[in-house]
Amino acid sequence: MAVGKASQLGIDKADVRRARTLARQVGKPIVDLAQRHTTVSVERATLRLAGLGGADPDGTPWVNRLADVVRADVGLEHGVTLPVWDALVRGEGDDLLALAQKAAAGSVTFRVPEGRDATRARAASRKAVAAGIKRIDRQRVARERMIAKVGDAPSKPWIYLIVATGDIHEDIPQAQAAAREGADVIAVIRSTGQSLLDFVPEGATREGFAGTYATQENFRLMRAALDETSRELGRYVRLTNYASGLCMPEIATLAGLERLDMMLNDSMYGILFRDINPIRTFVDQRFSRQIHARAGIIINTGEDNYLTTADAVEAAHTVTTSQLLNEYFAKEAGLEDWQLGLGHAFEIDPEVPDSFRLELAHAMLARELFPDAPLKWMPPTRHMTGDIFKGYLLDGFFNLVGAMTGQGILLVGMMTEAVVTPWISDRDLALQNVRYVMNAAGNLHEDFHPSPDGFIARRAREVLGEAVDLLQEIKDDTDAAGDPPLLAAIADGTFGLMKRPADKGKGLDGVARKAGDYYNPATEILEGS
Amino acid sequence: MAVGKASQLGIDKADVRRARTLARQVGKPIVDLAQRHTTVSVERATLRLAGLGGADPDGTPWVNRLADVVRADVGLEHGVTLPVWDALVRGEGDDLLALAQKAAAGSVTFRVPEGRDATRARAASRKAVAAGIKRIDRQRVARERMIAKVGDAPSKPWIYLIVATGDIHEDIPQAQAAAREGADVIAVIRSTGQSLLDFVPEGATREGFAGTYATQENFRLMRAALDETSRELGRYVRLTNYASGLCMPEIATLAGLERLDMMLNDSMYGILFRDINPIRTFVDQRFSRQIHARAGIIINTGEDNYLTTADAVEAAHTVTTSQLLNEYFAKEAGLEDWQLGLGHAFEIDPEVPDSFRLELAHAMLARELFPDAPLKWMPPTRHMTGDIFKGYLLDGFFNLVGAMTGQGILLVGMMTEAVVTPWISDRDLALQNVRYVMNAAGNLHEDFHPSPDGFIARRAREVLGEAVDLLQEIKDDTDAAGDPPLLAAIADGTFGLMKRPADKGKGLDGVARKAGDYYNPATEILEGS
Amino acid sequence: MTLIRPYGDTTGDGMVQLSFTLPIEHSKVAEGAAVQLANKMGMDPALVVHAKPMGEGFTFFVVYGRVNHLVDPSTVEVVERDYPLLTPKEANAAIKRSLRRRLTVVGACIGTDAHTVGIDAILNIKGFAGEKGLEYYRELKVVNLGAQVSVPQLVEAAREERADAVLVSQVVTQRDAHLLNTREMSAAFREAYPAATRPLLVVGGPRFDETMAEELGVDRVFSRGTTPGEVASFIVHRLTQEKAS
Amino acid sequence: MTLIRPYGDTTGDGMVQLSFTLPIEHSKVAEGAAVQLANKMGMDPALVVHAKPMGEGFTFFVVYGRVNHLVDPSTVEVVERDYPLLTPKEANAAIKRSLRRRLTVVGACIGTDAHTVGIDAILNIKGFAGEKGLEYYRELKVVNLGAQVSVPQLVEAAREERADAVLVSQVVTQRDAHLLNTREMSAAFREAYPAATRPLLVVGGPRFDETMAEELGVDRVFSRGTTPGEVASFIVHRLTQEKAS
Ligand code: B12
Ligand code: B12
Ligand SMILES: Cc1ncc(COP(=O)(O)O)c(C=O)c1O
Ligand SMILES: Cc1ncc(COP(=O)(O)O)c(C=O)c1O
Repeated sequence: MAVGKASQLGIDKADVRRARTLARQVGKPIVDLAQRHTTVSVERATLRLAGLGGADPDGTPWVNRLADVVRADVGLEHGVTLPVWDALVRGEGDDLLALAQKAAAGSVTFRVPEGRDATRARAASRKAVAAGIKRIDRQRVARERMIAKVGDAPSKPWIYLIVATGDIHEDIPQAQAAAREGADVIAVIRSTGQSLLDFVPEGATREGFAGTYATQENFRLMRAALDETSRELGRYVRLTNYASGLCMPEIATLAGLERLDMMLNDSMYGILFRDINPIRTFVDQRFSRQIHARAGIIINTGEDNYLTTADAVEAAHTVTTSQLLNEYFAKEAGLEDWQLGLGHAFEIDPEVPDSFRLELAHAMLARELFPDAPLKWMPPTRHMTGDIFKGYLLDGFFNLVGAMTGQGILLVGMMTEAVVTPWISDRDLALQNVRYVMNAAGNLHEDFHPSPDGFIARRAREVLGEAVDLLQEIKDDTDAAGDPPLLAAIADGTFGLMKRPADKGKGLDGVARKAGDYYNPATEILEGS
Repeated sequence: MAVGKASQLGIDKADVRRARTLARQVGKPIVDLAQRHTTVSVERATLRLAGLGGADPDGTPWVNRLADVVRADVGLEHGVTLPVWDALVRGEGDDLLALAQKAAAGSVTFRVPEGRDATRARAASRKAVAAGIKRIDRQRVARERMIAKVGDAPSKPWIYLIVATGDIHEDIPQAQAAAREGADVIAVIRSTGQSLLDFVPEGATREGFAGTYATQENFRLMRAALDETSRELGRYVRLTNYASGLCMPEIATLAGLERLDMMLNDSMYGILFRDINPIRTFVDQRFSRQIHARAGIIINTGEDNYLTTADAVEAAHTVTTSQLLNEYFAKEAGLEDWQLGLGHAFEIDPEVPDSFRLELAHAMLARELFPDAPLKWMPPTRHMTGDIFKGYLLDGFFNLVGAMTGQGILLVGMMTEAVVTPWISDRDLALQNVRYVMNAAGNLHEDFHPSPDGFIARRAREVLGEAVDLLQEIKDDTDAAGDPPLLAAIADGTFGLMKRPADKGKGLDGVARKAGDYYNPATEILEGS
Repeated sequence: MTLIRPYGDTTGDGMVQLSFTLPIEHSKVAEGAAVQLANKMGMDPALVVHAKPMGEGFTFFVVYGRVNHLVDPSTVEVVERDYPLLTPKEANAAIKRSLRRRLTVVGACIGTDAHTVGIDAILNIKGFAGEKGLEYYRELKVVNLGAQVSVPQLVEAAREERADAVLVSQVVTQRDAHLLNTREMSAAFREAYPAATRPLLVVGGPRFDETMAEELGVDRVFSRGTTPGEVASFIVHRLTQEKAS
Repeated sequence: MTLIRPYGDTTGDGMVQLSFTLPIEHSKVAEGAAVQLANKMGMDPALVVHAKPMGEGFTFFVVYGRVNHLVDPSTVEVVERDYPLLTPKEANAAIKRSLRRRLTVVGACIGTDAHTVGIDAILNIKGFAGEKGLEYYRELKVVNLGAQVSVPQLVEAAREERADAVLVSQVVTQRDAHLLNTREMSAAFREAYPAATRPLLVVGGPRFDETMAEELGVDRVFSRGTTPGEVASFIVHRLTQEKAS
């Protein structure tokens, strides 16, 4: 399955090259667009890197308070860095926190510094932000050291389990229990609604709905608990959360600072599933991925979500298309192959004849297209019902596809998928399912060689063909709905059947076109310039 | 998979020929032994063929009453036919029933007729028995007609489900429900203990333990109910019971008369698992198989049982050995390939690494060795626990092996295997499991080609090699424990770890070495002489 | 109707299967505690057929046994359909006949819930289970506000559109989110409208109890497996009857 | 010890899973009947998450919900091991010391039960769960009568062998076969022996309730997962203590 190996599916290398070329052609104009804009969250992330944390007594983070005042005074287009460090240099506050408090009290006015003032502000800000990035670097080293010391997950795929109680203090023992039972990766699911909050809540939280708030303190508590468990178990247990929604860049930053190991981070999920403005998303995306690249965090993309609304057979090629785009955007932002947990899912209606073979075809295609990416393999959700026995079986066959196609990250399916967020016993039963399949049939791929003109190989080539056609169509989509063409395609409902015009959606007012003097030390450092 | 096709497992044809030659060499002396003996049950079966049914007021069947008196008067070695029809010809009774009643009352004395008396008795008995065999022939035709008319099971494997309430009147609706939900074959499990009864109970019964008594009336009631359901569903639903235990020949006869379609019938099960005398078993076996051959009944052999006491990996070759012997004995008795539901099972400890691939290897070996036999594929039982979820998953993987290796008869596993005899919902859930696997992955065998020097093929060849060695060893087993060699081997504990000497075991006193004038019209007709 | 009992494999055997976790380390006492719970639930005998230690201080149990409760189906209260099922044609005709204008329906997922598939199944032309959604009905004007709509936004939209009926979906139920949101919503409508002009309030989602309408302050609750035709028929029936009465 | 409740994903949530079949055609009333049963079992709210028509006139249900019962582990009665666990060496030594002869054990599956694997696991050298069976004990004479032994045969064999202990296995439990057979067996021994000389009666099998010894008229009941060492230790303890006292 390594690069260069002959295709098991009879796929023509030229087709793969063509697909990647098209993805680049579609993606590049979006990157240019992202480079021309900034967002409130990118700016706040920069302040966080410089060390500004905490919240006012109402719970509004100081980064929001400060950025809002700066924006009110001078607009967003210059970035907040120059005005903020200009004020600091001017002695308006001893440090960022003091300045933020003063700003919130209305007792500072910001300006956009010019000439030597600007140079000074730039230098001061770069130093402050560099310190934050250094903390991220140190966390990356700490992760590597800890893995070297306590050991890594013993085998692939990594077993990925979610906790979702809404209460960080219930989440922690459940996560530790899951790790002891065999989880290699723990994901703390987020409360509903957090993605649309334009701030990151503060502190340890106990009242999420169907998930727990992503906060710096929750990150810290859970990572500390898992460090303890990692040492106990002699293997490093990874922690995952969501760099997604309106605060994607900030959450990515907090993840880097608190040594999270993987983050859900998709180039279009927010647009399609949260109706977040496309430009806002692409700008936030790029910044957050640059952080992830630096932090050594593995991203998990969200193609699986398409198949919860679109049909998994009909829309199989949209998954492939999105994977190619996610790959392009990720690499452009500096991520390496091993960091690309590209998503796909086992979501075909089990009533469809040959559904299992279709799943195999799709999973093998992803494996061949991205031989060095870990791939994130998502369990059935849509066709899970209250019949927990049938669900348990379906999860077993999902696990089997995972084993047969060398998926890197296996999201463990729960028999109660259609009922409740997972109970402690659901996770235990689900792990037992995975363990049985891996132990009993983990090596089945050695015996499994679909013939190049058989059902499976034909299906895989068909999906790739459709993906190439779709990319071509997107590239050629130059109608009024949007520019660059990908924006037009998104506006047309190409992905997940959602129509998302570029001038609509949440968070649009947090986007600004950069002015000529825009400055952001984080971007500068992350882009290595 | 047809004969002559190249082996997927790299098996040498010469090895297969050698295995069959050894099976014949081991089996032939046993057939000779069987031909030299008769048993009480063979004789009673003959009386049943001649039309004697019913029981005395204590529930003892008239065939038992009559045969016992005959035996007391003249011994068993001449068979009951000559004394009985001699008495009838002498006018001791108007018909068999009257004679039996008189005999029971002690008012007839039997003798062994000679000369013309013997000739007359022979002729009369042959006529009476031929009528019974004709009824069996008519039932076979009736089955064929009904299948032609209402249709057959739509696809292979046939889905085989058990009912086991102990009460024929609960069994019937459950069997009909199971058929409606998709069962192609219904097996009515027998009450514990029936195998050791030296008579066949009479009438409709409601009080079995963990199964329902096999009686002629129960057979009739269930077959009638399934005929009705077959017509309703537009496919012939087959009925199975057990021709096993001390009354094997009689039950086979009743099965033929009442149009049962398949019968559990193993050449050594009674010896090993019920401690029935080996000679008794081999004699009863041969007669019952001659009946099954005539009746167009498919037999199901019991190799799966070995694996409930012996380890399924270590003892895999004993299954193959037994299959080869069962095949030899079956063909000698006149059964054709399509009637050989040779047994094997998914009983490897799920904790064993690569257990699924080992199961595949074993199942493929059976498939290649017996390409034209339907094969009976038994679900996991031994490693099923009270964890019904794990059990449901294991059953799913069992079904997958069934699908991938073209098994003809699939015994559906129940998640409650370790708990209770199946509930109505267990069957429904189990069928749903089968249906999912068949629909989703039924064609997976097209993509599955273990390499000839891979794990699976090597394992299959290893098992065959061990089976050949074992047959050779049995053939050479000429110690004092028994003669022919197979009896010595059985006495040594070769199968299922049970030691069963030829001069021990239940039912030995019902065996007699045939005298020179032994006569049995049934054997004569069935052997076509 | 007669009294019934659960059925394992014999009429009247009363057999059921139960599983749960207890926050207690596995031991004989833990198994006894599992039996105690089953006994309290009316299972007797109760057989612990599986006990699995999980994590630290938890044990998972599977229990089989006989329950002694009788079930009386004749006392079951269900929300039976008390309106005729109409085809789209009939529904359109009824609206035309009775209202002489199109009927306006506003739909949304409220709160932080973003599961739109359910409400879309009811509203979108595509529909559900082979039935076309409400958009397909010529005489219905459908305004689907989508996901994560706040209650004030919803009230606002209902006013603007002069909604005759408001359809709300709630799928997330952890910590009773669906009940809280529904109550908040119905209270807001009661506040914002005089009783006579308040739009019909309909709520739906897979985990609702259909008998709870009154308690939640809405006119109807729909649960698992609802089809668009049922919803259209209900709305038409209620709104055209009202007019008629 | 404190009171506990079932645990789904939060301390005290009381969540359990239940499944059963009702002999009733699927309908809303049937689902209501399922809820009624769950309510009677103490589940409230009880959510029918799955209802599947089966055959004719049957429906299978899966129900999730919260039970309001509290479990008090401190009141659980279990048969705790009230004898020391001995190694084979210690057991042999104790017998030698106290009886000065080998101790004879007769084992069997009685009635029509033919499941010998359980009793063999206790008796055969091979043993179970890594422990050697009773045959391995030098000071134990083991007579294993095998399957389907009738009660009179067993009593007869016990007499002939002058058995100190009789070990009986029962695996089939449909219609309480195991209880009936055990009672018949213990009655027969009581009949055949004066109380003082009656051998120790031990019964075992996966579905026995260990607290039922007295009710069944035996000296001890062993259930699921018993190991040979436990059985040997119990026998040695009882028989050598008796001698000592
Ligand atoms: C698809 C899906 C998603 C998609 C949703 C896409 C979309 N645009 O809707 C995505 C991937 C985005 C998603 C995300 C999440 N999901 Co989700 N998701 C599901 C899933 C797999 C299927 C739901 C579905 O589409 N059902 C099909 C529709 C047709 O059925 P329905 O909703 O029941 O609707 C029918 C009836 O209920 C009724 N009806 C419904 N609404 C209305 C309204 C009216 C007015 C009427 C009359 C009738 C009606 O009619 C419909 C047709 O019959 C379920 C699991 C499952 N298999 O059920 C989980 C599930 C609902 N999700 C869940 C969760 C927790 C989430 C997240 C919150 C997880 C997280 N923390 O990140 C996120 C965030 C979402 C959010 N903010 O709300 C949980 C909810 C647990 C609970 N009971 O509280 C579930 C049960 C999974 C689980 N076990 O954890 N999810
Ligand atoms: C193996 C097996 C068989 C083998 C038995 C081979 C043999 N020589 O024993 C064969 C294939 C012959 C068989 C046949 C049948 N079986 Co069976 N069989 C099983 C199976 C798969 C495993 C049982 C086993 O070996 N367990 C392993 C041993 C080690 O565990 P154990 O018995 O619990 O013993 C332990 C403890 O209980 C205890 N213990 C047990 N006995 C004793 C005694 C003493 C003194 C002590 C101290 C301790 C002790 O110590 C042991 C070690 O820890 C079970 C299903 C399952 N997975 O449990 C069904 C099962 C037991 N069989 C069952 C049935 C119904 C039958 C049949 C009656 C079916 C039929 N009508 O044809 C037949 C007939 C048998 C008969 N007449 O009794 C049912 C019983 C249902 C019920 N609860 O009533 C079961 C549960 C399957 C099912 N769900 O239908 N079976
Ligand atoms: C990429 C991505 N982001 C975020 C989420 C979670 O949703 P929300 O944005 O509501 O937190 C998902 C869904 O699992 C996802 O795949
Ligand atoms: C060949 C055969 N006969 C009989 C039986 C049933 O056992 P019993 O003899 O106790 O009826 C089995 C077990 O399933 C079997 O495989």
